[in-house]
Amino acid sequence: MFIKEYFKDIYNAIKSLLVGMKRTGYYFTHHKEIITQQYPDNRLELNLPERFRGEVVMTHDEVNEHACTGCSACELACPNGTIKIINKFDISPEGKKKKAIDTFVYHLELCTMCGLCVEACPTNAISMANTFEHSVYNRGQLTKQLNKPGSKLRAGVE
Amino acid sequence: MTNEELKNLLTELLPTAVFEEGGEWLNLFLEASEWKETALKLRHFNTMPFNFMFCLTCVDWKTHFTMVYHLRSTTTLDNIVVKVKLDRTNPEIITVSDIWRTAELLEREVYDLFGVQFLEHPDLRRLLLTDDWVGYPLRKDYEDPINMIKL
Amino acid sequence: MVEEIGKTVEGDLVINVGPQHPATHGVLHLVITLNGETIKKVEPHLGYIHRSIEKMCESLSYRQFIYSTSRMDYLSAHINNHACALCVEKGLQIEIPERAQVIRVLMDELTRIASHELWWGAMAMDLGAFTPFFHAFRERETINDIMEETCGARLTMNYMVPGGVMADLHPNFQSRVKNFLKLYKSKIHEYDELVTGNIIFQNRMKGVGYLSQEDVISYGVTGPAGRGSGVSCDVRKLYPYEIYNKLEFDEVLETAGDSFARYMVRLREMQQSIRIVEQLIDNIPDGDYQAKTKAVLKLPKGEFYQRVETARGELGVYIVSEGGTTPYRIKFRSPGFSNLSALDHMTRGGKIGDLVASMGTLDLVIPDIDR
Amino acid sequence: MFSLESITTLVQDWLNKTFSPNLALFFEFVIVGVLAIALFAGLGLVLVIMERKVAAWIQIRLGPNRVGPKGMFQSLADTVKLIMKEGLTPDGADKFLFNLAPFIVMMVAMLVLAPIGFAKGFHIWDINIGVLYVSAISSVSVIGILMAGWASNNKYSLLGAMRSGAQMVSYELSVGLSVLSIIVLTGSLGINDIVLSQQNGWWIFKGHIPAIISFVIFIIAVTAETNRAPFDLAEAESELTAGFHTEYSGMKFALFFLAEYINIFIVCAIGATLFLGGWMPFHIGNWEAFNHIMDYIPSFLWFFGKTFFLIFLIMWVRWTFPRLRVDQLLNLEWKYLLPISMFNLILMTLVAIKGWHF
Repeated sequence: MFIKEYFKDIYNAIKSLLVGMKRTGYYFTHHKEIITQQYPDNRLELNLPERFRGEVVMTHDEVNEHACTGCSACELACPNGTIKIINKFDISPEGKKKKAIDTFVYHLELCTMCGLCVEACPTNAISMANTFEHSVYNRGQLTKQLNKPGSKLRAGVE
Repeated sequence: MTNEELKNLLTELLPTAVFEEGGEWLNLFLEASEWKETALKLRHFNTMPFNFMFCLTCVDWKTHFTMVYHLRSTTTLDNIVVKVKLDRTNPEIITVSDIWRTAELLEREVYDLFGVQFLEHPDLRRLLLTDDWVGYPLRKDYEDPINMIKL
Repeated sequence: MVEEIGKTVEGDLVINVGPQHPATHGVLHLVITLNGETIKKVEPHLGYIHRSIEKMCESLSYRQFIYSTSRMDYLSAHINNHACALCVEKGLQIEIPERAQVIRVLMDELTRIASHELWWGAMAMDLGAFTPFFHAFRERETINDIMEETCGARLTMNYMVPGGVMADLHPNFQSRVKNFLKLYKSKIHEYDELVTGNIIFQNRMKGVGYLSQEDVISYGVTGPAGRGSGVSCDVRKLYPYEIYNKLEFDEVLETAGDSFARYMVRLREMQQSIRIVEQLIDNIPDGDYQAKTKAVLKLPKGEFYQRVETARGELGVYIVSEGGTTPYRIKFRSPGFSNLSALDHMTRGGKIGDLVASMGTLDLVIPDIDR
Repeated sequence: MFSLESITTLVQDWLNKTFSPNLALFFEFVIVGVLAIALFAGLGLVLVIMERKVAAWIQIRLGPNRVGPKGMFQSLADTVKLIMKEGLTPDGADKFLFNLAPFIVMMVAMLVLAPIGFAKGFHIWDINIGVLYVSAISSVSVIGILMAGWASNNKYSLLGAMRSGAQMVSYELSVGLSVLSIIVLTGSLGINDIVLSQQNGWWIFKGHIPAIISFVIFIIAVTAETNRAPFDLAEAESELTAGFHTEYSGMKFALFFLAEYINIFIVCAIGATLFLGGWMPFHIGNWEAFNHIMDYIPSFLWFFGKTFFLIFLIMWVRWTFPRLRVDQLLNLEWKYLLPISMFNLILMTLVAIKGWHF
């Protein structure tokens, strides 16, 4: 009885091992199953989903106008202090003082890409871009100004 | 079982205990001196042994500490919360790590972050912070100018 | 450190496993006392990735603090966020639209599958088989792609907000999930061929890291690790939240209490998650994906506790509110912390290889332990 | 027909004609040494890239594919990197032993190369106790590993070395017994004799079931002896980080790494010689025409083909199975392999006496 068990054990053991080797042997011979992507080479055909949160950007239209009123809702919504809005006062043609943004400072190095600022924005001025190659040689380059120089508030956005 | 029924049952077991309802679960207020005795009673309660401690923590109320023990009975699935008020200047309470083994690490964590002394704890050392850390970070008056947390 | 352990005797070998060690999956530091190859004592030293999330949350608003919980148990980030969102909703007493509930549960279960996939590969790697890791990632990547498309991130999604979810499902969501289900089902037999049935693997797992029912309860072990010892501790069944009480699924229980039982629980749990996803994927109700909430959330004075079942066990969120916009005190009862406390008990008397097997089946995620 | 034998005799004749016998012998030494080192370097490069490609394809990856055509020069780049790296010696280490250990392991691997017949008439040293010599010398490499583990002054290394010691001592037995079962058939320990005895068919086909059993045992045992997964307990990555070579870096680490691959090559060469006929082409009994066609394939191709087939088998096993635990490893040897191979040896003796083999 003992001998029978002993050989049965060996038989089952070898069988289980061969099953595993058959599986890996299958993948060894079937190169179509390979799923590796050749990353830097496939940059051109790399399609990230449009919702991918890579960094915060401010959308500017072709006449260099944006929709940011400087309400600092995003600054308040941000959990890490990533966004700093510096406001200035524009003089409108009628002679009224009007609040507008001077600099929209964005610290990419602090950002956790949570998307709360985009949610909070009442005018959809900022959005998440799907860039992801953020590495730079100097940490200072990660602090960005999001409003382009010379840009101004789009008319009609309050 | 509703909190009302639970309260009636537990009043028989612990005639001197102070209960508070209204929250999600039945709260049980105790003095630090009677905690161990009560803990043993709760753990070996016949109809529903509260054998599963799923949370142990401490709250700093600026004037005092409150140890909060969340207990559950795996037989009847009832939950109770035991709260023990501690003195803030010299927080001391008896350990329950021999009753619920999970409390050993949890108490070490509370000791680490609040500075509550657990008497008779087998191995009361700092757990998360380094051994030479000064102060107890989760206390409300803790200030650390280098590692600022407040924004 | 060595002198403080106290119980070591002359001639014992004290080894630091970690903080950098291939088997600890992160920065867990275990001081193990050995007698030859036999383990006498295992002592965890934590805090290498302690980021004081609890303290940090005290200064963040109820909308903001959710994102930080993705960084706790990063493998089930969705479920952590879900727990926080549920706890805040409990305080606010708001009803969540049914569509949001279904989306949340779908995402939870996909996260659970992804987490178990990673665990499966990583555990096999701990035992010395490298191939399953890559095979597991094939399926896991499909889930990650689905997540990326709908939530915008692969790992730390921050998709749950108080009141629902941040954005509606992506139009491709249903078809991609169905593709995933098809892929998963065509590959499911490989899990058994490569690992489960393997004689070496079974010998490594069976009878190793035994936890009795009493131990499980006393150590507060939850999740698949607890269910492997026959203790019913699935929060989805015991204290159903969202729509779990309307769904058909089984709580997976094994009674052996060893590493192999825990392994089987996780494998079978993946099937149950697949079952839930299959039930829901064609029945996503129409409607809002987010309830109307105020811009600034204020929880009433009181205490709120919400627990959910993550891939590793019971996650509890305990919020003490003073009525302000930020929590007065917040405590995360993380499953990994309690599970880790049982490690010493499990591994005493075993070999070094058993420590690795036990650790593998506890599925420790270190940021979850340290928080 | 192309043969290496003619080249070797040509070189030897020329040397003996031009120089005095002593000088000729010296030059032969030099030539052999250079060839051996060149073979080592070449094998290291080829085997590393082969291992990585096999692993990658099994793991549904592409593997190295950037350096050179299809990544074939990857191991060359790795070598350059390893040479450039600083060879650290830990502070508390026994410096002499620490630096000596990789060379011992390497030298052992080189010594074992001597009696192997690479092609027809292409030996370094056709000693009449070839197999005995191989099994004697190859067990010395454990000293190098023990030395490395002890001298590193690292607990992981020490544990790895101790494991390795226990493992080698046990598995030596099975290797010896399974080799013996072929020796019983051939009646000679000389490698050349063993190869020539397979003139009319390889032993794995001629020797009935006992030969197949001893072949399987041989493969398992040599995998264990060369510290390869699933028996790589000496370096068990997830348990002992890197085992006995935890503290080694740069070229000293590379020597261990190289020695591992050379050892694999050598044990596979021995396996190919004993069971698959070494450089002997595939012959079937008296099928003269068929045998003659087979003879047209050069003998060194036969030898390397068989050896690399066995190496591939060992790699395939490595990338499929999990690792054994240390007590299970010893159980496997003492409870399964040793009894079976002893019984197998008796069976084989019976076969040899009765002349049941073909």
